Amino acid sequence: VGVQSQGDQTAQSGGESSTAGGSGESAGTAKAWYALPDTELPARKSAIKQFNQNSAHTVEGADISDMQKKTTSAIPAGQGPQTFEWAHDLAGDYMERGFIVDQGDKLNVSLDEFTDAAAEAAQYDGNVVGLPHTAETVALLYNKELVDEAPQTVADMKAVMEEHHDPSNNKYGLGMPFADPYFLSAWAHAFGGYYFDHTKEEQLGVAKPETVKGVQFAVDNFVPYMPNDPTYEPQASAFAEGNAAFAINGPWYLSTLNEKGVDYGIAKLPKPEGGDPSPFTGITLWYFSKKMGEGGPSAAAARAFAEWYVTNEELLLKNAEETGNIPVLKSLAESGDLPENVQGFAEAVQQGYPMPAHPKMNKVWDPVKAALTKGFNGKDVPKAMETAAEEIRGNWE
Amino acid sequence: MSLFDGVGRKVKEDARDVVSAPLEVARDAAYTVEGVRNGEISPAEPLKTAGATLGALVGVLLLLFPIYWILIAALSGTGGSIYSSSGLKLFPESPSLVPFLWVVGDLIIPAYSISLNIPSSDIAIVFNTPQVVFLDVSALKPGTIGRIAFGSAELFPGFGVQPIENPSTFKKFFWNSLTVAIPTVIISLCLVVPAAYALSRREFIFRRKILFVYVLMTQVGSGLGIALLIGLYTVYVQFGINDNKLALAVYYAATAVPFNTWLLKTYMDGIPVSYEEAAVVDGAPPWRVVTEVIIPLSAAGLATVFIFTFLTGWTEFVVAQTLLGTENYTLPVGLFSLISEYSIPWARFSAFALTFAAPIMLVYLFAQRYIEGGLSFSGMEG
Amino acid sequence: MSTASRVARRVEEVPFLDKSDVSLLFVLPGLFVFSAFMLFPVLYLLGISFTNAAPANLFAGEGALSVLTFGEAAFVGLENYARVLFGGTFDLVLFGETLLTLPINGQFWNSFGVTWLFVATSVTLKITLSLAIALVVTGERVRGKRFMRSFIILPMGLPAIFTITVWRGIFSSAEFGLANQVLAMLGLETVSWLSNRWMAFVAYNVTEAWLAYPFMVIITVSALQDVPDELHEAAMVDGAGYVARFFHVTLPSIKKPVLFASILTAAASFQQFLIPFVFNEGGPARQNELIVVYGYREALSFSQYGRGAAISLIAVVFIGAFMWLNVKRGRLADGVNEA
Amino acid sequence: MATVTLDNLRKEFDNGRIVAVDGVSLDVEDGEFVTVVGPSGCGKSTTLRMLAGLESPTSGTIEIDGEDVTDVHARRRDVAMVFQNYALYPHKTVRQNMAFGLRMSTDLSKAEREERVRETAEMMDIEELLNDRPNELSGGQKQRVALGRAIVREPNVFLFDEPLSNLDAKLRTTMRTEIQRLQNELDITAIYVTHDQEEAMTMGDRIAILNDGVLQQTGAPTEVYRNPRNEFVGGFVGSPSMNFVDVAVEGDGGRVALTNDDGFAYELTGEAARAASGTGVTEARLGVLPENVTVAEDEDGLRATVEVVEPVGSDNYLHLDLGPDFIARVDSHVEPSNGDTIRVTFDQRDVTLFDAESGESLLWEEPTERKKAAA
Amino acid sequence: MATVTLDNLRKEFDNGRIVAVDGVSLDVEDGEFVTVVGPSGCGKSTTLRMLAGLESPTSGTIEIDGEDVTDVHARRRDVAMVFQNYALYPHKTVRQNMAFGLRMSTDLSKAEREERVRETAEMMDIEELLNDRPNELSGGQKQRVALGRAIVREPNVFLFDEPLSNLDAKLRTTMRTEIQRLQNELDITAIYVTHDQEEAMTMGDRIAILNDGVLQQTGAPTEVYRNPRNEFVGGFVGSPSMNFVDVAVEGDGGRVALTNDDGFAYELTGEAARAASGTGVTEARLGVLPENVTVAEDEDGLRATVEVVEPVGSDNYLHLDLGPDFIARVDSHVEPSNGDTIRVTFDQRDVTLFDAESGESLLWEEPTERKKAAA
Ligand SMILES: Nc1ncnc2c1ncn2[C@@H]1O[C@H](COP(=O)(O)OP(=O)(O)OP(=O)(O)O)[C@@H](O)[C@H]1O
Ligand SMILES: Nc1ncnc2c1ncn2[C@@H]1O[C@H](COP(=O)(O)OP(=O)(O)OP(=O)(O)O)[C@@H](O)[C@H]1O
Ligand SMILES: [Mg+2]
Ligand SMILES: [Mg+2]
Repeated sequence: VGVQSQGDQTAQSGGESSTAGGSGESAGTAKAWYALPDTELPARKSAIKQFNQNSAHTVEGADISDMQKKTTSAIPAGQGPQTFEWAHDLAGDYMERGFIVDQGDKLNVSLDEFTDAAAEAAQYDGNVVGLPHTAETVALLYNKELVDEAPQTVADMKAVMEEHHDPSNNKYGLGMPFADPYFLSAWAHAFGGYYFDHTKEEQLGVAKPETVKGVQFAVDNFVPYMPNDPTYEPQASAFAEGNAAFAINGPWYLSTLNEKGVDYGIAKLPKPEGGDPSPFTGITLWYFSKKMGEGGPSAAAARAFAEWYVTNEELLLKNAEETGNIPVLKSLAESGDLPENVQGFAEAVQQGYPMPAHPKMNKVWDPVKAALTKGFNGKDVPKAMETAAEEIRGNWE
Repeated sequence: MSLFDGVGRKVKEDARDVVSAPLEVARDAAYTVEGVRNGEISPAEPLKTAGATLGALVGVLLLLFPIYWILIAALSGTGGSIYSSSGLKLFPESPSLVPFLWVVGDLIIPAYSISLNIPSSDIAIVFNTPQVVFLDVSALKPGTIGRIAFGSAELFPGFGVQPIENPSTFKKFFWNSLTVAIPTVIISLCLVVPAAYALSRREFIFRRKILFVYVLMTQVGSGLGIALLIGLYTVYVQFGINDNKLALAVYYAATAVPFNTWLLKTYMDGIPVSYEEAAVVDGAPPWRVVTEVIIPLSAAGLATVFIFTFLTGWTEFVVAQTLLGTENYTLPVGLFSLISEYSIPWARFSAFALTFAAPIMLVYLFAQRYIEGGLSFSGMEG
Repeated sequence: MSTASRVARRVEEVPFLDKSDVSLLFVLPGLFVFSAFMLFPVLYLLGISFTNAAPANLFAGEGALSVLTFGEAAFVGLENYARVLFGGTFDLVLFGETLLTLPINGQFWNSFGVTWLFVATSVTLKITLSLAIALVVTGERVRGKRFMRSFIILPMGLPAIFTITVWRGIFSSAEFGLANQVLAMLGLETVSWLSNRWMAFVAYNVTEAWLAYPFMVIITVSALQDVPDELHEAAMVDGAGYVARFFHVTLPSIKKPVLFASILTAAASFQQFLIPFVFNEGGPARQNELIVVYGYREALSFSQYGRGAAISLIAVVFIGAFMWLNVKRGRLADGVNEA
Repeated sequence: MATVTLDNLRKEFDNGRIVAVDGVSLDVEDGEFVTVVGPSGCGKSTTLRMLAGLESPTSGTIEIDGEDVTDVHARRRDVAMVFQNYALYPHKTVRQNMAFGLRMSTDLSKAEREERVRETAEMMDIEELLNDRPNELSGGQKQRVALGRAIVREPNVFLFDEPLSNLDAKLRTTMRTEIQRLQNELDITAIYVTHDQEEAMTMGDRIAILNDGVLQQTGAPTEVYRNPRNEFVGGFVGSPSMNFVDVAVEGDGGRVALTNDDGFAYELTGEAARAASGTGVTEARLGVLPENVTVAEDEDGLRATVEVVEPVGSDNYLHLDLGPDFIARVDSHVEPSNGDTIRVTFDQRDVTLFDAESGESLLWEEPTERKKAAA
Repeated sequence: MATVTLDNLRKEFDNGRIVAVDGVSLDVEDGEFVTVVGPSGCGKSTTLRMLAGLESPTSGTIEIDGEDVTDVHARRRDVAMVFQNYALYPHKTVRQNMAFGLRMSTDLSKAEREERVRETAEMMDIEELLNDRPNELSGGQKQRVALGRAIVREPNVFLFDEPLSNLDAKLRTTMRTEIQRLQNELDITAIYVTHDQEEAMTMGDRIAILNDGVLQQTGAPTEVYRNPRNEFVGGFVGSPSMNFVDVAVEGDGGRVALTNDDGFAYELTGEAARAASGTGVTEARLGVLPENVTVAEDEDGLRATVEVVEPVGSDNYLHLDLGPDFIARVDSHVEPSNGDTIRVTFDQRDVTLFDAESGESLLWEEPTERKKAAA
């Protein structure tokens, strides 16, 4: 007795036929991990399908719910994927822990094909640890129904916020996840400050006057116009429901906005007086995980996939349109015919400052976050930043 | 088997009760009204009852408000959020079933071809079963669900629905959860029942010590889950059994052993010894005593253990997330994979969670009297 | 059937099966599996706590045997414990002035203190809440009790992490956070819930109570149903009103099961992880870091498995002692047979 | 002490699907001890509980000492109740159990309460138990404490719901005497529910028989026993109870023949015959008490075969084949063997006739003393 | 059917701290119905459970049908037991309950089992209940099913542990007759434990009285009643039981005066006097059965004050002040008022004398019939 699902038949036969026409290499199977919102999942799945159909190799994609935790536990245990997708800032830490490996000498793609920032982000300590495909950063979003034109300076923006801010009627000036150092980085950097820079003599910049000034500036100019909760969700909700004039947020936010039906515009961040906003940018990489170090067909498969993915203009462009991700492939990034959505973010990227990938950065985030929370709640900013700096130094020991 | 017989009968009775509950209420009301009209029942009585019921209802509603809050988000047609920056709204705006439909996805039994090969001949008989479509979410039309209209009077426009192209993988997670929870239940029952019986009825060396350790570990053990995660993970990985649903089930069953053994033991303490003795005198060998008498009589206790162990497998998140790979995600992990770094799709997230919790409530509605009876503390008096 | 029963009968004839200590065999499988999954990891954790284990060295080495050697982690003796208990300083601050600086690990002892405080407050809240709910849904005059009871246990069917995420939303400090909206409707000031230490603590308690009440209510309800009606009636005839009956009949009768549930739930509170972690990671500024969160953070965020293990074990020792005391005093391990 | 009046009391359960008590009216005089008896489920407990205020009647009124208490809450009625399973508070000592009612319903100071409890405990001979908890007591001791708890409050009315049914036979007899002694001593108004008609017969000044929620008969125990109003009462009261034989009634005013197909034949004459024939009933049931059946020495009387001889100490019960469970209670020296044929007879004054259909007695008249009392 | 022999059976609990049964020896003949009676905790149940194999004796042997079964497991002994609470399996129907024993202990086919169950059910008149579950049955029906379950297996020996104690008085009488009928019909060997001496008296061919784990006396019920071997038996058997009066024994062989300080005086003569004085006991207790106390019409006899007159249907109990609980059972037409002084007397043949210290009867001799039987 045999039972067979009729629908499956075609899929199976289709899958097998593709193995026939491959290159000289033996065909391998690689696991690729990613963590995507489910709006972006279908596109990813079809991309993988496309790859599998056109290549001798097979890639098995998996959407992971908590990437950092999963990779931290799975990779050292030999259970991890060949490649996984994440922002470049993990590179230092993971490299030191031996979670990712250098594949520079085996690549068929030159890093020159990418924007400088992206090429730099793909390397750590001279090792090529992954291939970059998109950049992301935060930009200014404005509600077109409330705001006619994107403000150029913070002072302009403040005037508009003043006009719209009215919490008792559920109206706000701005929605920005204040307590997140990433979102606040533009302002912390605006007057020459920095959180951490391992190239500088004083690596920790958290308590430096320039940084404190930037944070203080944000506290003074933005906090009064924001909902009272500095975390992501409520801040995002205010703008997404049309209740805030501005938002400072990244491309991942666009799907929410589209779903809610807000009419928004994207622009680069406004200038503060005497400074320049400079947000952290993140470059998303297909990392080369420890497993690839073992070589063999599966590593080849992963490499082939990453190479295919990051150089596939059609795919990247489609991605850009659908999700607002900024391509880092030079041919696209510099072509100028990016979709309007992406344009705003692309400009913001120009303002940006790549996140440090040094492992020490790991221990910076949480204390700064605590300090920002304090600042948001009206505590003394310099003192909070000083405390954070102390804690970071303590943790570094 | 008479145990299942009995449970089946009770469930049937309960179902009847549940269905006839409104009738009974109506009857009750009619009787009361009649009584009041005849002056036999003082009008204060029904008022007191109504007041008490209303009060209780308000209390319950307040308590469950967070759930309602989630439900509103889940019924939202615009992605929903539990952060409503537009102020408190008690009803969903532009209500939509899309999130739920998205969760449930297609309910289609695919067509199968069943072939019967007749031995030592080339003839095969092939049956083609028809495809059965209960719900095809990719073919929904607006205004088809929940619309209420009387003639030309449009009372409710219906839930907004659009065709859904990429429904969730709820069914896969559901299946995974089932295949974790059911082995959990089976394994733990296998471990718990004999132990509970022995602890309740037999006298043996270390008996009190074991009982003591079990009560002690009831909570220490379960809470250690997180603290032990590292150790557990290492061990599992070294033996290569992480990402294995059965291994996970064994772990859950192990954590469930102390509490449930103790619980069932307490319940069995309340079963009169004379039933067993009657069976022994009737000539039943010990294993028949257990299968024919003890187990059926412990039905309520078993139901309680069943529910508790099932819930362990059904709702546990942390360990499952650490150990399982994507293919084997259980419902809670699947639920959490909906969240990405920055955004939570509240409508779908909530609809998913509610769909996931609903069966538990239903099961509890029917198993209630077992569970309440099963938590017998007759052994705890004094 | 006949073969099976013949075999079974044969087994019955084995003489030693009649020996009473053989019943231990029934208990052993459960005990073994439980130990394998609980005691072995505990021992493993104990081992790790004496090393400088970190992800980098713990997983080094090949084969199952390296499990037992903790990879390439080095033995560091009691250093982890010393650091956990006495590393750093602790300022005793009263009325804004530092009275005393103790040579102990302030972070750990703060976390330790907050944890016990949380146990005390949350257990009190849970008992009161559950008792109230249980009384309501068993109330004589209340109709539809069964349905109410089955709705009320809903929180038990949702994974805790989901529920907690939702409650984090409820306790948003934003003006439109649900809790704040309720306050506003009542004409009260809004509160910065999670960024204020004690408000966050209140939020933990409320959430913990909401998570735990179904279990407590189930136990309390079944205990309430075991209270003989005659006792109430006797008290009524004796002239006792509702309140007197509650204190003289109801409460003493359900004391034991409720006590039992409370002990269990106290242990659960002690080990609460998700609420502080999801809400604000034990914040603000690690002020409300319950002990398990503390251990977790040391272990995972700072990649100090050894120290994390030491913290976990210290926590386990305390909760174990707490349970031991209660179980002994409440005589929970006693059954009818010993009565 | 007080009088108690139940007027047309009715209680429905399950929205009228079950009628537990149906139009019961009863007057209890001051200091009277009334036993209520009836088969299981006849509504005894329900009646008592309505009296205590634990159930509220569907209709009808309850008066205690002339005051309508139908809508008064249990805890304001000043009645005491002794429960079947004693319902002692398990977590309180005997002293606390006894003092609880005083604490709740009186304003006595602690010392006064102590004093009262001590006095009562002395009376009940449970002084040494005052510091024990109920689970340390034996059945009889529990019973005493339960009684003491009721007595100490000096209530208007005592209610007992099968207080002795959990005790063993020996203890039951002892406690029965004890309750009677107390009742004599304290002269309390008491209503005592039992399903044991022996208890009902020996304890009550008056006995009330319930069946299916309906009051069948009230009266002094011996009177009810000798002169049952209907077949149910006849069959229920006494141990062994009345013997019944189905008979056909034939004859005119002067002489009525009672016969059946099994060869039973008896003749009524005079007053009784007139009464019996006057009703026009043709199918009847003859009732005669076991002790009124005597073994005839001569050839007169009915032939009967002895099925079993059951010795009960001073007497022998002869199970005869005259009808189902037909018993003659004879002196213990009358010892026929099983299977012997004997002749039995009974006096016409001792015969009761019941309508075979309605079960009502055909010969019953209201006893004169009761008539007066009821008026 | 079978004989049962208990030889010097002893059972200790708690490592010898409790001696529940102490050297009990008893022979039960084939087809005999022996009732075992005694106060609570005297070891009745323990004895029965040892017989059933549910407890193993500390020492002594048990034989069934001449075969030593002391170490045989309960399920191989082929005895049936009826439990106090019936122990009907609540999850099985009546049919399944009855068939269970057959399934377990015989190799009968399903059809044969069905047949046996049906036959037995017919005999017990519970055919219509076969598909019901125990909780749908009334007390009497449960009792019948429990009996049926025992009977259907046709075991060698029937054991009953207070099977009627959960029933009400009326039903108890009915079921008592039923068990007797079955015993007569099936001629089974049965051991019947009860604490109700009335049951023990009426049901048993022989009665065995236990106290504190020690067998006090066995014998035919009336004989034990009339001729108790010691004070315990006299006080335990019969309802009401023997009256006791503490007396001083004075006198020589021919004439013995029994007196006490309360003015009691009685004289023994002849054989009894000789026996009494022969033992040299000076402090004794006089025992006389209530029915042997008669009210003297003349001025002879003892003066006694009537405390309470208790009517019990055919008789009246007169509670007299001659001793604690001194009762005379008299005809119901003898109706003195409370407080009357009457004169009572009793025959010297009806008097028993017990040693005040040991409680042993001074006048007892082994009845000749039993002597033979025991040999
Ligand atoms: N709370 C109740 N709900 C429904 N029916 C009830 C309730 N209480 C009593 N009944 C019914 O009312 C009838 C009388 O019950 P009641 O308890 O008064 O009987 P009883 O004479 O005391 O019997 P018993 O001798 O068994 O105690 C019974 O049919 C019983 O089933
Ligand atoms: N399993 C046991 N462990 C310890 N003591 C026991 C046990 N079973 C019985 N006993 C003790 O043995 C004695 C005799 O008990 P048994 O049950 O035989 O009395 P009984 O005559 O049946 O009394 P009852 O009439 O109350 O049923 C009692 O003192 C009892 O406490
Ligand atoms: Mg009753
Ligand atoms: Mg017994």
